Amino acid sequence: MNKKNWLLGSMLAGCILLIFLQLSLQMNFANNWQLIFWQLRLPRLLFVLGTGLCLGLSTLLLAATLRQPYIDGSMLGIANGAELLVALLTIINANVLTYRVLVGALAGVLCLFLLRGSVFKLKTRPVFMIIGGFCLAMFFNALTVILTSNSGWTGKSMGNVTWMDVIWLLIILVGGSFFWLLYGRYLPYFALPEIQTRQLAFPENQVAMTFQIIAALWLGAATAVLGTAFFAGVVLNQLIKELTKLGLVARLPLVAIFSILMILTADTLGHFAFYPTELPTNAVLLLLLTPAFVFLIVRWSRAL
Amino acid sequence: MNKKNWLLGSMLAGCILLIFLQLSLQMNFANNWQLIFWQLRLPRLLFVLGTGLCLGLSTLLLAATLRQPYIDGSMLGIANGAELLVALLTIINANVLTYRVLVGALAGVLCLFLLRGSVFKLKTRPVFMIIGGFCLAMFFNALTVILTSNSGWTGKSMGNVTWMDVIWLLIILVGGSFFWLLYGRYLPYFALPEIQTRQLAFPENQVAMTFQIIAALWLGAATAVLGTAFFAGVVLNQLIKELTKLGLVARLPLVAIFSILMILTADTLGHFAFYPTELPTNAVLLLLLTPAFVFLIVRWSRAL
Amino acid sequence: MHFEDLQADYQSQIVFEKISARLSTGEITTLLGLNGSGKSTLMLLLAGLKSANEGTVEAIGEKIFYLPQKNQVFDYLTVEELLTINQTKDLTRLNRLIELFGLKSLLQRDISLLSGGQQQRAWLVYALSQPAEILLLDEPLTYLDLKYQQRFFEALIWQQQAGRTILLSLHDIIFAARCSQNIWFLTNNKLVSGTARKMLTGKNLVDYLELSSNYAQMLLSAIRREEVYEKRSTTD
Amino acid sequence: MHFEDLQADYQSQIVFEKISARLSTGEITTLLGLNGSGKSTLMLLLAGLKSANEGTVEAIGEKIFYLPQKNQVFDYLTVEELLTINQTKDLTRLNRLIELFGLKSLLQRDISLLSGGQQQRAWLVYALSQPAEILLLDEPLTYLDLKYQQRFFEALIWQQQAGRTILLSLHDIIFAARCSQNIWFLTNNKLVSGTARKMLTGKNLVDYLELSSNYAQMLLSAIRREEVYEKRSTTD
Amino acid sequence: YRPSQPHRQTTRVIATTTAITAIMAKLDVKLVAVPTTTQTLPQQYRKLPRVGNHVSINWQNLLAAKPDVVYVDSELADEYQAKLKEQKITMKALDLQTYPQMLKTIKYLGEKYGKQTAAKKLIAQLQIKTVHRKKHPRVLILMGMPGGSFLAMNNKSYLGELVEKAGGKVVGADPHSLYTSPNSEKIAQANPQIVIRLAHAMPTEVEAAFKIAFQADPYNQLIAVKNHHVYDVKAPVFSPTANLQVNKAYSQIKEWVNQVE
Ligand SMILES: Nc1ncnc2c1ncn2[C@@H]1O[C@H](COP(=O)(O)OP(=O)(O)OP(=O)(O)O)[C@@H](O)[C@H]1O
Ligand SMILES: Nc1ncnc2c1ncn2[C@@H]1O[C@H](COP(=O)(O)OP(=O)(O)OP(=O)(O)O)[C@@H](O)[C@H]1O
Ligand SMILES: [Mg+2]
Ligand SMILES: [Mg+2]
Repeated sequence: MNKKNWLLGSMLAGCILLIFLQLSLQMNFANNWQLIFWQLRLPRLLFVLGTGLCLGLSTLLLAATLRQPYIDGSMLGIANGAELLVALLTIINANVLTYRVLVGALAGVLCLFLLRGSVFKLKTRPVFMIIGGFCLAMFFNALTVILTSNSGWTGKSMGNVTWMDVIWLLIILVGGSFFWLLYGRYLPYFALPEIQTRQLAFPENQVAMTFQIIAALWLGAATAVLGTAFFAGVVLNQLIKELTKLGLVARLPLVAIFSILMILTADTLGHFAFYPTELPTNAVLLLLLTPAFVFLIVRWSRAL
Repeated sequence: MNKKNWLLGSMLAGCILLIFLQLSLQMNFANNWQLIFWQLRLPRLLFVLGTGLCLGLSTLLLAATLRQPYIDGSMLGIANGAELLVALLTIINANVLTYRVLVGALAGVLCLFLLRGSVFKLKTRPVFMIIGGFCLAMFFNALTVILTSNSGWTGKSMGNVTWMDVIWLLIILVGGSFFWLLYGRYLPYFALPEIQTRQLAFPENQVAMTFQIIAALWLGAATAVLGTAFFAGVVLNQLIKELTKLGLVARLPLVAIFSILMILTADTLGHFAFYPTELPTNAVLLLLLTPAFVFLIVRWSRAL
Repeated sequence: MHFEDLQADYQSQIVFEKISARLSTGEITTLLGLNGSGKSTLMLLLAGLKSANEGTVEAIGEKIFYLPQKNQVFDYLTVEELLTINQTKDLTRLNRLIELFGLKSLLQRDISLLSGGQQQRAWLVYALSQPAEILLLDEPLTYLDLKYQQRFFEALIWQQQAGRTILLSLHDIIFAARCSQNIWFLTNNKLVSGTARKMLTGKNLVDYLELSSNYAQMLLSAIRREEVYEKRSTTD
Repeated sequence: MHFEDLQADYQSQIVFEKISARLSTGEITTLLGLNGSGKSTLMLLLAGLKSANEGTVEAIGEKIFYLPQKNQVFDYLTVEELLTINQTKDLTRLNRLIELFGLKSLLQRDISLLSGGQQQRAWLVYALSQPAEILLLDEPLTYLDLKYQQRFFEALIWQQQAGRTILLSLHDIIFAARCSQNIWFLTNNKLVSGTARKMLTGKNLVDYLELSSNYAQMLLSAIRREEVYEKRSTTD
Repeated sequence: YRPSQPHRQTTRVIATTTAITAIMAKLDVKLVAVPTTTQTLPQQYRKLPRVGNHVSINWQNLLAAKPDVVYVDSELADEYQAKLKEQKITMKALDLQTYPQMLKTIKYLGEKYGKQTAAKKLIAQLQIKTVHRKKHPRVLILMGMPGGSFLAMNNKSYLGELVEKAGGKVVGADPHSLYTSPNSEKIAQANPQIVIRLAHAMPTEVEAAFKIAFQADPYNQLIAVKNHHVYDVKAPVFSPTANLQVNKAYSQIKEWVNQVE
């Protein structure tokens, strides 16, 4: 797979370049730069890397286990649910903010169980899953808008990342990975229809649930800081899927690195494009995915 | 089809009840009620009825011609595009406000051609259509939010419908219907895959475009006043589809009347639930569809 | 209808090159070939549903209809709704086809909830009722039970006599021998054609379908017996 | 494995009722029946993929694998990726199957971009390499060319000799006669079973498959000739 | 002349909104950084580092200024809390939603930085006298957004308060929430005698949109329109939340109410 390695390589190179930019741009080395490096740049960078991983892979897991390629956690209401719970708890007790990543992750899992108890039961009717999930998302979104009396765009910025956020994200990433390792070998099974997998000697229900919990944890954790980025997960995954036409496991590293690359780019732009004004990273990410997408469309429609 | 007639009948009855409520609730016959009836209630009611028709049927047409059951104009960016253009032109020249329904309709068509020139070209890859459309929608939405410095929910109300709005909506509805009559008999063809329809003696491309233009006109016109109601079109259509399991043409009247019923309900609630406070009809519609949806899910998951 | 020097590819992977033939008007022709030899691709080209890299297809003034190997629908669609799409004026033919393929009791059923063979019967009636002079049917026997294979055979003969030109792709040589006047063998660099009698030889079966010569002989003798048998049963 | 008084329905539309039979261990059984008689439904029930309204299925300690009539995948999936799913330790068998079904050159290809027959070959290898004692194969010959129908026959015999129990649903009576020890005829209120020799009679074909008696006779004589022919070719 | 200072201010203070900055200027509190804004800031702060605005903080500049306390808008306080806490910086939300809240805030800041005198003086300057009337002219207050939509403000909003103090009665709005979608029926029935139309942003465009909307029913039927008592207002004198220009705004409103009575 030459093309795959080439893609991986160039995306990695892009990431490294962006990491360098993130750490060095607009850095004034005269004036207590250590503080800024250790307290602002480094935690932010680490969180952005983690967020990329979370966003890309949570979508991969959800889409695979649900056998719905065009679904991600934002469309199922998991992201909005996490946002809502963080907002709600903060109003009750402002100290919650310190643990927002943990709260977001748990809220994500809560939403997941809500979904599993309702729409996921209609596996045979995927349309309901999509519609039901989106309704839930819009519902949570409306509540958040009412609760915070703002548009949901403002104020979410990666600039607010604390070391506490980074540590919790790391814990949740490592925890999730552990369970992934446990069941990872079953992931490719989900390319088959259920009538096939039900006959294979593996506990499909349990495996699917585990993967979905990992996905919800990761997405919720990332969302608590990033805010909801509608459809970003699907776009990231499907671009890689259609560009490489690789199977589930084969495209896993590509999805991960591409998500990291895009969020790094979004955050770097959000941070420095109108310096000193910050733009919300999730908004920039969406704006960024549009042209990326248009570019690819043009390329592809020529190739057809 | 006993069930179908029963459904139709009960929904019609619901509509009539709601029309009566809309016109009579909170009506103070002591105080210039003629003005309120003729200048406020009646145009509003007529516009709501037209909006229901537009929302339900535009989705039916788009979904059919694109062979994508889970797509509606809001997901393709047509609704947000109409909203954006109305907002933009109003800022440039406030007179546009008088003709917002016309402007919305034209903006819808503009968006459609934008889509047809880009994402629709990738017919063979439906995922791109969904993703591309949604990216566009989010893009337009972000621009509108920035432009109007609000969240998009506030301020949109069916309460400020003018007779001018009603007349334009009527013109657009009648104009669209004319073209529909011209090509209506081809609508069921779209239940077949393209490899089949390309062999039938009918100008598929032209028919599909005409239907899509009708859909864009209608959706844009309705959106100019209602605002975007994400996913409402899909929910309305899919609920009827899955509830009745009827084909395209057979469920057409059901979709129309159900959409009218739901928007009437939403507007009646928005208007009178917290009278004199108005709730935005599009927000109420979404909140309304969630429980309606949950109710149906519960019913269905028991039946499985 | 005829074509010359056709070449087709997928993502510049060539399927076949420089193949030429003429489809005899008013006759039944069967296209035989190994899996992946390009039968479906050739039919797509002939129906104008895929464009050829090179070569030309000429079918002046003749309407062509192609029924794919696998069929699906995009909405709830009853058998009746399917059959009213692009309905011809020839209601007699349609009704006789419905009768022949036993669709009467299935008309109100949703296509995607039928059994494999029931679905295929609906698609066959749909295809045969199309107002096209040339029919290209890709593996029409798929999922059909023997009873309806026989009915399909009857429909073919009837349609041929009504003046239609039919190209079938099949893997059932006995059926091919029974129904078709002409046989085409397709491989990735050759298309050889001729009358059924001339083409169905042991050598051809071995060369083009890669059968063992034993198996080829057995099939041929079955064909011969069937011919004898049919003659006898018609003279009875 | 055996079942008793089975009844199945879809939306309370009964498919069959009160049918019972025993699947002979280590033998090949062919399930014959008209389109819509419930062959696929019966297989779903036996594999535990659909629950019966009434009746019981007993298969103590035996793993069952069902290969549906129509198969699809939910992602890009190469043939190789498909075959590594649930891979058994029995790599020898897998490799021999890959060889037998000519999949070597297709291993890196995406399944959904293969021709109908190529796809079916991949699914057959997938099914045959499953670690199950009992295989239920629903119309396995679909889309296969004659060469690979022959290969499939070889694989069946090999697998039977390796001790597996196999239930096929087919519409090809000659193939059924060639490969199976037992025949089941399914209609919506009856399942009759017996050895192939006993079951393949003109009367049964007419009664259960609704063939004309002429056609039934012709098929039976073809089967008889083939038997004679095979004996001769083995004694050759 | 500079007011006498009892002791030197030692805490390093940052303001993140223009309204807070304006108050700080009047109190002569020393700031170490100010918000990034297009509006003109008080003379003495113009050379200070900019730390973004209340919606988007520039953390680098903020940390570099080494603040002890950061004043933010009460609406958007939460987002910054965790980060400031981790840096051991005090964050304080200042409420300027309404007129009395603003006075409280000024008093609080005066005490906090030993500028009681200045605070008292400022508060005295900002005093407005309630007008008592027998008849309360009905006033409708609308806030227009670019793009043509607008909201009705109630009597608890900053402008609503001023109107009621001036002896007017705010009509056509929901008493329970500061801004709501206008209910045209309610407005038609209330039939306001005065309409005040505030531009939230882009005043020229919003004014033009208001004009068009007021040509349609029910607005063109209102007494206020027939008698030409419709007024377009904008920043810096008028704004959705309280600011130091309250006197100007109030006397203007009083004048309008007087006309009707
Ligand atoms: N969409 C596609 N993309 C890439 N390759 C394809 C595609 N469709 C078919 N092919 C390849 O083209 C060749 C011819 O395929 P085609 O479907 O025409 O064969 P066929 O003769 O109809 O086979 P079968 O008897 O199995 O139906 C095969 O090698 C197949 O793998
Ligand atoms: N999902 C379904 N919903 C409703 N009815 C169904 C469904 N699947 C099958 N049926 C009906 O049940 C009956 C048996 O179907 P089944 O698929 O088992 O038949 P079969 O014997 O396998 O036929 P074939 O030879 O055509 O494959 C048929 O009448 C069919 O129409
Ligand atoms: Mg083929
Ligand atoms: Mg079957």
